[in-house]
Amino acid sequence: MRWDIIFQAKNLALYWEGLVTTASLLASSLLIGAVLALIFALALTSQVAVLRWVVGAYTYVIRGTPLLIQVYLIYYGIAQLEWVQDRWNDVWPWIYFKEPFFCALLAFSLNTAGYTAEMIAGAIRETAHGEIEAAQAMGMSRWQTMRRIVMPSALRRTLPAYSNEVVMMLHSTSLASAVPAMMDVTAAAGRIYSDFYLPFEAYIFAAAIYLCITFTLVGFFRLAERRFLAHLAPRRH
Amino acid sequence: MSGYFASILQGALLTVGVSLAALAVSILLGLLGAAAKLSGRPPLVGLATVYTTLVRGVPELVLMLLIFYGGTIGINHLLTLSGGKATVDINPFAAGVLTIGFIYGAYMTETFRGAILSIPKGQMEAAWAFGMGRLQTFLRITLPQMVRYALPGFTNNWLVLIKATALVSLIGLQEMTYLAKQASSATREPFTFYLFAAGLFLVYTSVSLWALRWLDRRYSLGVRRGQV
Amino acid sequence: MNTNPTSADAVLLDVHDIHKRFGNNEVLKGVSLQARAGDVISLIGSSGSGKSTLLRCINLLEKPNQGRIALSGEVLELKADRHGELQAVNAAQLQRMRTRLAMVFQHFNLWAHMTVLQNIIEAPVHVLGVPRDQAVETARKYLERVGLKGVEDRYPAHMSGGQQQRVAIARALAVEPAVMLFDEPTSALDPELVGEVLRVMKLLAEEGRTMLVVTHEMGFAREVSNHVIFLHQGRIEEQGMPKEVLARPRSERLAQFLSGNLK
Amino acid sequence: MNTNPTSADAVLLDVHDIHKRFGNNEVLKGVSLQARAGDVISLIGSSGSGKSTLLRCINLLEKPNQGRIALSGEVLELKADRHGELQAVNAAQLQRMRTRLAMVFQHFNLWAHMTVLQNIIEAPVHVLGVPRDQAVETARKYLERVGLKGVEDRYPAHMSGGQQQRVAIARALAVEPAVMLFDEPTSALDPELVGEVLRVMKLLAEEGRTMLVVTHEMGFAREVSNHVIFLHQGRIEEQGMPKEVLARPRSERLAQFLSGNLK
Amino acid sequence: GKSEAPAPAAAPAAPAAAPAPAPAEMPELKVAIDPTYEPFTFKTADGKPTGFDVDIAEALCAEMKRKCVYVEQVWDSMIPGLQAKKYDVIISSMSITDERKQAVDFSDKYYATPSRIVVKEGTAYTDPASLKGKKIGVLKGSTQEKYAMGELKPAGVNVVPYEAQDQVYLDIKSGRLDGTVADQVEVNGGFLRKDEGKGYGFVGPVLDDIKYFGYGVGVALRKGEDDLRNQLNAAIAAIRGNGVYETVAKKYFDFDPYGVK
Ligand SMILES: Nc1ncnc2c1ncn2[C@@H]1O[C@H](COP(=O)(O)OP(=O)(O)OP(=O)(O)O)[C@@H](O)[C@H]1O
Ligand SMILES: Nc1ncnc2c1ncn2[C@@H]1O[C@H](COP(=O)(O)OP(=O)(O)OP(=O)(O)O)[C@@H](O)[C@H]1O
Ligand SMILES: [Mg+2]
Ligand SMILES: [Mg+2]
Repeated sequence: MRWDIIFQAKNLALYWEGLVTTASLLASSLLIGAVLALIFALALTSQVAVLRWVVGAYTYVIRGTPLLIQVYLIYYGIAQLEWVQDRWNDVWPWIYFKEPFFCALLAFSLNTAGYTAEMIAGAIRETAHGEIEAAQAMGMSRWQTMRRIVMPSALRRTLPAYSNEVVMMLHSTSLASAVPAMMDVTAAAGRIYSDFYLPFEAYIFAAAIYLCITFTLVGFFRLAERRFLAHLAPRRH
Repeated sequence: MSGYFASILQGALLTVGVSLAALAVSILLGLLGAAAKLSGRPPLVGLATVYTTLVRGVPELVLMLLIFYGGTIGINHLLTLSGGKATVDINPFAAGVLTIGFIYGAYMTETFRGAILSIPKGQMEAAWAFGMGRLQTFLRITLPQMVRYALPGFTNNWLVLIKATALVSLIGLQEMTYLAKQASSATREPFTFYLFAAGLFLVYTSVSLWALRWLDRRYSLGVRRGQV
Repeated sequence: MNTNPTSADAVLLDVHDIHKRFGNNEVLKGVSLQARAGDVISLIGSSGSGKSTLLRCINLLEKPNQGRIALSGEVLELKADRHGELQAVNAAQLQRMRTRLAMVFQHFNLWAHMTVLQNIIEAPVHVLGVPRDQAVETARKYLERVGLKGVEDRYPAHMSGGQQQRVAIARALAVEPAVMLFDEPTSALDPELVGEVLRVMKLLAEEGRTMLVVTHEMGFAREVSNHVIFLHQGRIEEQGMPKEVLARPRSERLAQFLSGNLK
Repeated sequence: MNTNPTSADAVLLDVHDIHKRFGNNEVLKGVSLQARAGDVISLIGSSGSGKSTLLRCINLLEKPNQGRIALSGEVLELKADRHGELQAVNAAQLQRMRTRLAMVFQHFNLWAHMTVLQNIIEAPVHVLGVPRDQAVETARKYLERVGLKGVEDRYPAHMSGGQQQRVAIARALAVEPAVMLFDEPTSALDPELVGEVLRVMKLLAEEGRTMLVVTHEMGFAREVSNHVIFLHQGRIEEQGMPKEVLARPRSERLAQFLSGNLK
Repeated sequence: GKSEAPAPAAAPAAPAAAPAPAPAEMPELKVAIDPTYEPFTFKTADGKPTGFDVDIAEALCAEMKRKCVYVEQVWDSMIPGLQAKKYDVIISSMSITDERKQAVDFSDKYYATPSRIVVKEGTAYTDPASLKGKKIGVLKGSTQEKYAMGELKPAGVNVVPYEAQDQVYLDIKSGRLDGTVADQVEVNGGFLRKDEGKGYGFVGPVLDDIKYFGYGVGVALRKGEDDLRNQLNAAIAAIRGNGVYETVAKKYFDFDPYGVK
């Protein structure tokens, strides 16, 4: 094992760059994805059939195809269209499609939105019918029932599953290197691997970084569960 | 050209095989993990927590490299030290299935745990009160009721697992993503084969979703859903 | 039919010819009732006779197959959906009417993720727009009335059955509705609390609040309500002043029903 | 204490000095009771006094902090866990004892994914190993006894409250246990059914079945049980023969408790 | 695809070998390849590994009287597989650099194709500074990237690393890039000879500075297996000498890929 090479300043800097890319990509795609997911989940459980079909088709394709291919199509695929090429120098919003970071962010956000939306929609459907009836009997409107009773309850129950999604997204950010100039943690490790042919050292170090991020995230979720799932906690006061 | 498509199709068979076998492993581990986490016994809870955090914390790629190659290198090293000349070969199919199953078992643990928490406690208490053991209660009461709560998260895990089978190319198995890459680089047609593979994935996931919908209907008998 | 001196003559709640089927099982076969302000109507009947269903049809939690519902003279507009079940034409109208019809459920249906206090102030604050402070104050008042104190921050799952039921009652009281629909509001209570809760309800009746109560407490039916309806197999078999109906049942069914009473 | 002629002298269920705390809230402060074969013991007390908790401690659904439980002379082995709550040392022993202690829950707790029939035959078939046909037959018999017919294939969510409660009773009867623990078994029933169910319980008592019943029906306590225990703030405040205790309460609390009774 | 199977490449060497050794007796040489690099290592439509690397491997095996058995391996686990003894050597266009030599051993080089800068035809080029402000795509982790970072970037060229070379071509086509630095063989087959490549061409000199491009491409093997390395070196020298190398090279290139020196 040649750990000395990993700890050369140049290589540490590479990992640092990777960490910044990974973290910023993760945070921003989760944020955008969560907002989209909420909207999509409402559509998936709405009474308007067209909305259900459209969003259902969307989550179907997103969940049915590999993320790598989605990134690939958004970055390289769209760029092959001459219609887009004609516009992306000056016409908003096409200018963004020239940017690698934007394309990666778009792909990741759309992807996590698809998965999360299905999760939330599932929790919404499983809300105890009696609680919904109680809200309706109080004269709450459909939207109010959704916002005040169903959503808070469903989002809480989604927490454990959502922690999975977040951790999976963390790992998925490694696919960002499919678009150029994105140096995430895995890509940094890959670079050191091919420079020095030290696969284990390079990847174990990357794993340690991921582990730290995961610990932080899992800890955060544990706190959130303790706070928001208190009503499901084993009977102790 | 059609030869490439044929080989990708063959890779698809491997993908199906690996993913189904890995699914079985991950469900088993997930159930054990969730049961351990909810058991309230400190050693079991600790063990399961280490399992889910470590496995979910380390990227699949690294785990695959470590478990398969690290394992083989370690064993070979021991063999050399003990004077033998032979080298071992871990069966890549088994290794791939076990590794992916092991990884996704951690995700399943979390999904199942959340689902079990959603079942009203009284359901289990009634079973205990009638003298059912923990295992029996789990199999006859908890499991059937859990299915419906677990399905959304489970579906997500499964769909991600299917695509994660691409990892087994790391240990020398020819699955369809890698074959698509080979084909597109041999013909230098970047989109054709990737899209073909994506289409195959879509077919596979469609069949899965259809089966899962059936499951959902089967396990929602007797459930009253609120209409918002 | 009205014996309460405080009540006006105008009909407050008018329910006409309600039919309800579950599949082939016709649970309600044309039930009508009228309540004037201050009326306390007891609905009695054996298990499965359709009492809960009737109550749930009144605020349209269950969609009736036929019928007419009016509150303070305002008729709830209904139209049949493709299953032949009646639906509100105008969601806003339905909501408005529901805010004036509070309900206590047979299974309580407390919101599991909210504490007791949050459960009670939810509707006043978010539906009626009562200021929060005031809602909290009202909540405490009604909690005390049903004999609960110091439980504001507990979750429903951590309370005894009787405590949950009383929270559900306080929740319904807190919206100060025109008509209250109670589905066995004392089923999980001990005699002392039953007495207490019934006293609260009596007080409400005297304040002029109108109530429709599904109950198995013949004592309540006799002493608090001014009208009793006996439901049998989806039809009103007998109704009238409690003292008469309960003491001298005309129908054989009601006689048999009452004879089961051990007390 | 035993007035039932069919009962033997041996103590069947012996519960000694049960303590139970939820956090700082001491709900049971040392409760002991003994039941001989054929005994029917009524547990009365106000809401929150710990009746359900006591019942749940007896079959260890709730872990007591202190106490001893013996069934037919066999002492359930207990040890304290790290929270100071008692746990069964031997899971097999606990299960064996539980099969002889059937319970009807305050919230019924019917298994939602099973039909009525499946709910009832579950324990006989899968715990006691009764052949399926025979279990089905027994199930039908008890369903009929509680006045339910033709509901075998319904799911609990599609039934009225009283129907659910009766299924829960039939489910407990079907395991033909040594001791039955009832937590308000008639709370959701109308007077007629209450009478019916209580008659079933009376019959069981005459067959020599032992019962521990949490109830708010003073009529039942008076006429069916041979012993009444009044629980107050976690302690037994008063106990004895029902006719005496209920007619001439010695403690002020019990007098007050009984006075709430409107009937 | 190509119609010629790799077998003929091995044929010329066979007669020179010991008289008719039964194939079963020839010890196996397990060779790892990552067949995603046309024309060096790739697979035919019917699934056979082929390419320049593969033909060279066949020739070396014949020379060493071993039987080549191919193990397909993705790049990410190439070195771990070698260390786990899943195969003996890697013959998959691996460049020899000083850094890599610390981890594995290399044979002598068996080819060293030069790299070139590719931009729009007619671009005036005197030195790296004449590309100032242009966006140049390179393969991540490649020798060309090292060169671009070392020489072009300081001169004001915008260097963008890509995961795969064909992605560079896609982005040249879409207009995000102005050009690339790539292996001359690779860029010829993958870009210049195709429609997208019309209007693009080489500028500047052949690039082969050892500082960036290393010592050419060699066979990689585990450290400490000097016997095998010596045999490989001898075999490389032999096929260079007896014309087998030339035959193989002609099949794929119209120049000598062995390079200078
Ligand atoms: N899981 C729990 N966590 C905390 N406190 C609890 C829990 N379960 C019950 N309690 C409290 O313990 C006390 C006794 O509850 P218990 O359910 O035994 O009452 P009960 O006598 O059965 O009342 P009721 O007649 O209303 O059913 C109550 O004050 C209740 O709030
Ligand atoms: N959601 C449902 N689906 C099908 N049948 C139902 C449903 N709800 C109620 N029923 C049936 O309708 C009939 C009337 O039920 P309802 O709940 O109104 O009875 P109830 O008079 O309130 O009885 P209880 O006193 O036991 O609560 C019962 O036979 C019941 O099984
Ligand atoms: Mg009812
Ligand atoms: Mg209770």
